[in-house]
Amino acid sequence: MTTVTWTADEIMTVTAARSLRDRMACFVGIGLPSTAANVARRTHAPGLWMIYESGTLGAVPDHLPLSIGDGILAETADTVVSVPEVFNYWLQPGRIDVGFLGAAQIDRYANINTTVIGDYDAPKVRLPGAGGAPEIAASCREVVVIMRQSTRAFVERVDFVTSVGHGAGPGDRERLGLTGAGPMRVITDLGVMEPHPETRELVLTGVHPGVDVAAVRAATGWDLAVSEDLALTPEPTTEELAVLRELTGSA
Amino acid sequence: MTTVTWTADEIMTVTAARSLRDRMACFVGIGLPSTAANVARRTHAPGLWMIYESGTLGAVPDHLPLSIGDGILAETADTVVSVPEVFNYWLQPGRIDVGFLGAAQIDRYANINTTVIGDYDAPKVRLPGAGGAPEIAASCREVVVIMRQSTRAFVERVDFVTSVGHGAGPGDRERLGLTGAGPMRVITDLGVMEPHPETRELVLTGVHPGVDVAAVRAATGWDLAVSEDLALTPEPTTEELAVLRELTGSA
Amino acid sequence: MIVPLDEAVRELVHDGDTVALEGFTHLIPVAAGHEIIRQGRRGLTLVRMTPDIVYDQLIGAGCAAKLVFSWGGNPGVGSLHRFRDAVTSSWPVPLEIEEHSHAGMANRYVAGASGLPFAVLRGYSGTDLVAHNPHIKSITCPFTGQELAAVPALNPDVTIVHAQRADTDGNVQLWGITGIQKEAALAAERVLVTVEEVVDTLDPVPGQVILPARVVTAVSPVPGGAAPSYAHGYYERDNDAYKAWDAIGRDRAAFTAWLEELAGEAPRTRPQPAGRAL
Amino acid sequence: MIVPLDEAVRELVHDGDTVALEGFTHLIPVAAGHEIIRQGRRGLTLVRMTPDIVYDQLIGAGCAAKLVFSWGGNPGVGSLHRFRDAVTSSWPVPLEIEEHSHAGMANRYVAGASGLPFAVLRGYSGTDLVAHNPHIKSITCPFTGQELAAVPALNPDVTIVHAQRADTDGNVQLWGITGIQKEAALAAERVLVTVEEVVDTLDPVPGQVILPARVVTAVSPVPGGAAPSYAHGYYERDNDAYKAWDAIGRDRAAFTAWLEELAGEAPRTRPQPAGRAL
Repeated sequence: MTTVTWTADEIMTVTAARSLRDRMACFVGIGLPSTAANVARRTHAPGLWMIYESGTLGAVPDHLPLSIGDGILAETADTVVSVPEVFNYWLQPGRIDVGFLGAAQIDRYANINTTVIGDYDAPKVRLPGAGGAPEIAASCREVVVIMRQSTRAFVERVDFVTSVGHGAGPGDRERLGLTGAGPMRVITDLGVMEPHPETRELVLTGVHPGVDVAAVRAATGWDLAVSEDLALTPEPTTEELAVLRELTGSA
Repeated sequence: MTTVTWTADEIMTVTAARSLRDRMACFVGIGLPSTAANVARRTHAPGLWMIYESGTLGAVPDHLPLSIGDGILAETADTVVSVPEVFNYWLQPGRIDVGFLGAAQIDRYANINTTVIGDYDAPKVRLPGAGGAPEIAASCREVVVIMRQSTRAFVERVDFVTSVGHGAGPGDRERLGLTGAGPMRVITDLGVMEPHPETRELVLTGVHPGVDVAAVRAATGWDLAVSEDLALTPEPTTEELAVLRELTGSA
Repeated sequence: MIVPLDEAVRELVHDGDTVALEGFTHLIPVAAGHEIIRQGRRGLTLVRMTPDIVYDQLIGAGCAAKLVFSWGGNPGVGSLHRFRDAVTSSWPVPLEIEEHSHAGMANRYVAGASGLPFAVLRGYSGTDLVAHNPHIKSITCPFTGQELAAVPALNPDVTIVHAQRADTDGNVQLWGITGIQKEAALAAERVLVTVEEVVDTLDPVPGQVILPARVVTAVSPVPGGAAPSYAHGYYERDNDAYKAWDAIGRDRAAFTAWLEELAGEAPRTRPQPAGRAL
Repeated sequence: MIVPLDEAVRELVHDGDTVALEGFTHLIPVAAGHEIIRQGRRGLTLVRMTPDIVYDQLIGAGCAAKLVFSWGGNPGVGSLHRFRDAVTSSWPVPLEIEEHSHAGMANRYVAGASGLPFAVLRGYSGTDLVAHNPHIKSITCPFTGQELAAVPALNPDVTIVHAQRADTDGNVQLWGITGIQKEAALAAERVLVTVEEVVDTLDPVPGQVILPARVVTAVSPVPGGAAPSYAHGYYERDNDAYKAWDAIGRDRAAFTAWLEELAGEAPRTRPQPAGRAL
């Protein structure tokens, strides 16, 4: 029996990949989401239909794209549409099953900040901004968030709501007219959080092997609730790791 | 010296063709407008840029298209765009110099009816309807109307305003937010009418050779004003007739 | 995904549905329209920017309760006599009409494809269409105060289009004049595409529109299925058929005979001889 | 129509103009941006969905008074340090910002291209963008009563894009990822297109976007003009240049040295060596 070793980032990416089911339509952001989606397509979800906001529909890149507008996406896509079309004809009507997002900050209700740390008019850190995220968070049937966990990133209330998660709790998405279900999983290097079905507050529902619940709570800026039914993330398989490392060039 | 003979329809078409200047962008309807535009392109306006509502931009058909969606248009166009694009990106912003329209009825203020003769809910004659005309009449920089003249067609007030000409007189187009100048020439088998600069009422400004002013007024359902400066339409040239007859197959 | 036309129509088109058959002069899904007649659908709300002879046939056959359109005629020939007869004499059944301009219809499909409840355009202003169509309203720009027209989204229960090719997965490719087909398909609940041929791989073609398989409900191979209209790269428009329709459509008895002949034809064998091959 | 880049920028880009340089990762008009820096334009309102290193350079050079955008970063690398420095420390000049989402920006261009004063979308709802941007309002659907977002049309004084080819008449052809270029060009008062090459005839290419000559003000041949981004079919993205920018942009002195070097370069000779040919 061989011992498989893996990093925290690797189990995060693999766990995110496993959130995708075969033949789903997935709106993919660059970075961790793109890596996870490409791992999924090469393992259990060969029919995953990836959409990048640059307008490539159904791309099957043979390497990890370097940006959301990489040439390999256009070359391998079922079709390439304009940016207005990808947002208006594909995202907005709710045709996309899952949106994959990253974040600089996320809060108790899975609201997402990618705009500023600190005050908007005198920011401590100026972040890139919204990009496609507000409408991905609004209109995809569900959203998966991938990000590393720390008290800096997991805060009671985000400094700026770039993309709405579950607002201030139950009924907020409906009140705001957001058609998708919002963030249904937040996957980090420590574990997995999901919104409580009633309170919509993020609850720790899974930890990765070797991670202590106390460590996850310590890396969270609010009093993180823990599911009674806490799962232990299955370890990455040899195949998943091989695929991931080939993609990222860390084999 | 040869005697050139021509029909009333031929001088109507040739006169309409002469309304187009070289390099104009022209929104072309099928039938008489298309024939006139194609005559112009083969005579004095080789750089005429013809747009058909099917989405072909800059088509240079080698024969008269049979419909606004004829294959020859797509094959020879600078580019083919979708129907929403031709209306939204090309017509609506006022990029088109001249719109060529036909009509079943036209009135004193050059309002156009292509919908019904008689009452809308119990029509005497049901016509094809609006098509692209209301927005062509609204948004082209100017409009040229081509139709045969008779008291049935030239009426005091159209039974149905499908496309607005000059409304009920001065200021109406501005009040309605119509960005183009509206119908600036109405060309018939008898002569040419243009809106009076102040009253906006159609005035007879030209007659074709051999046509009596009284005959034009008799073929008009209102008391048609006649310009003090009445022009006599120059006869079709041999070249114009040759081109027209080759196009229509009546050579 | 790849199913015979009669089966596709049986499953996807129901009595009372809102059905759009689109194709702007080019690629008109005529064979699918004939199959709807053959299967005797009733009470349809038929939608089409440019209803021409196949809509005249559907209306004459009594399939439609309502027509939503912007220009109805036999292009290059004249009027649609079955349409006129239905509007003015309720034969064979009354036909309610809702009419728009092309710009209005195109934007209604765009809104439908975009998941928006309405579209905004510079249109209709000053026309009598507004008074006769409750689906044309005005809206004020919240930035400039300008008044513009608003039309509601069009979301057919079924959109039917004809295309040159599909692959075996159901990805559809059409080119030449592509009209409003993409928006009409994306706006619909269900999408049926008849195609000239099913191929293994869709070689890219300049000017192509691709409808990805996931927005296509069924593909039916129907070579010649757009005749007497044309299929760019496959066959030309049969102008004689358009002219010949005038005499048939003009006369109730001649039309009824045409209808009986259509009913007697096998649904999937008929389309093949149609079209003048290139 | 076909003019050298320095002449085109001199004639078309004026101090205080609203200028959009578009290209979504692909075909970024970098050489044109450098020429604007070289000519010392000031007080520009720079517009771009995804400001990246060429915008960092324009901002660091002091060309911009305002930035209208939806995502600003060095893609795959990190932050734009000149942008951050301008926003947080007003160096070298203060920079006003107006930020949107991609969907909002895309629809602003669509409205601009369509001659409409505003666009409607499902967007921004519940976000803090609304409170910080007076150009996001709500609008009520006149048919359903639904609340939606409205954004004003974007109509730049000048839009600059880079394309693969133009013909001698000034018709422009681009393909691969075509992004927002068509709408950005159609929305503008003036349009400058830099191209890899000018050819006699534009052979059709699948997926092409054509900008007809009549919406193009000037075409400037600038081979390699999109580097370090890429030109589909011509050269690849120079990822090392993106990474190398991080160190330069991070440091005011290093940036100032870069700027001096740029100023010393001849405007039309520089672009050629850029880009890694395919």
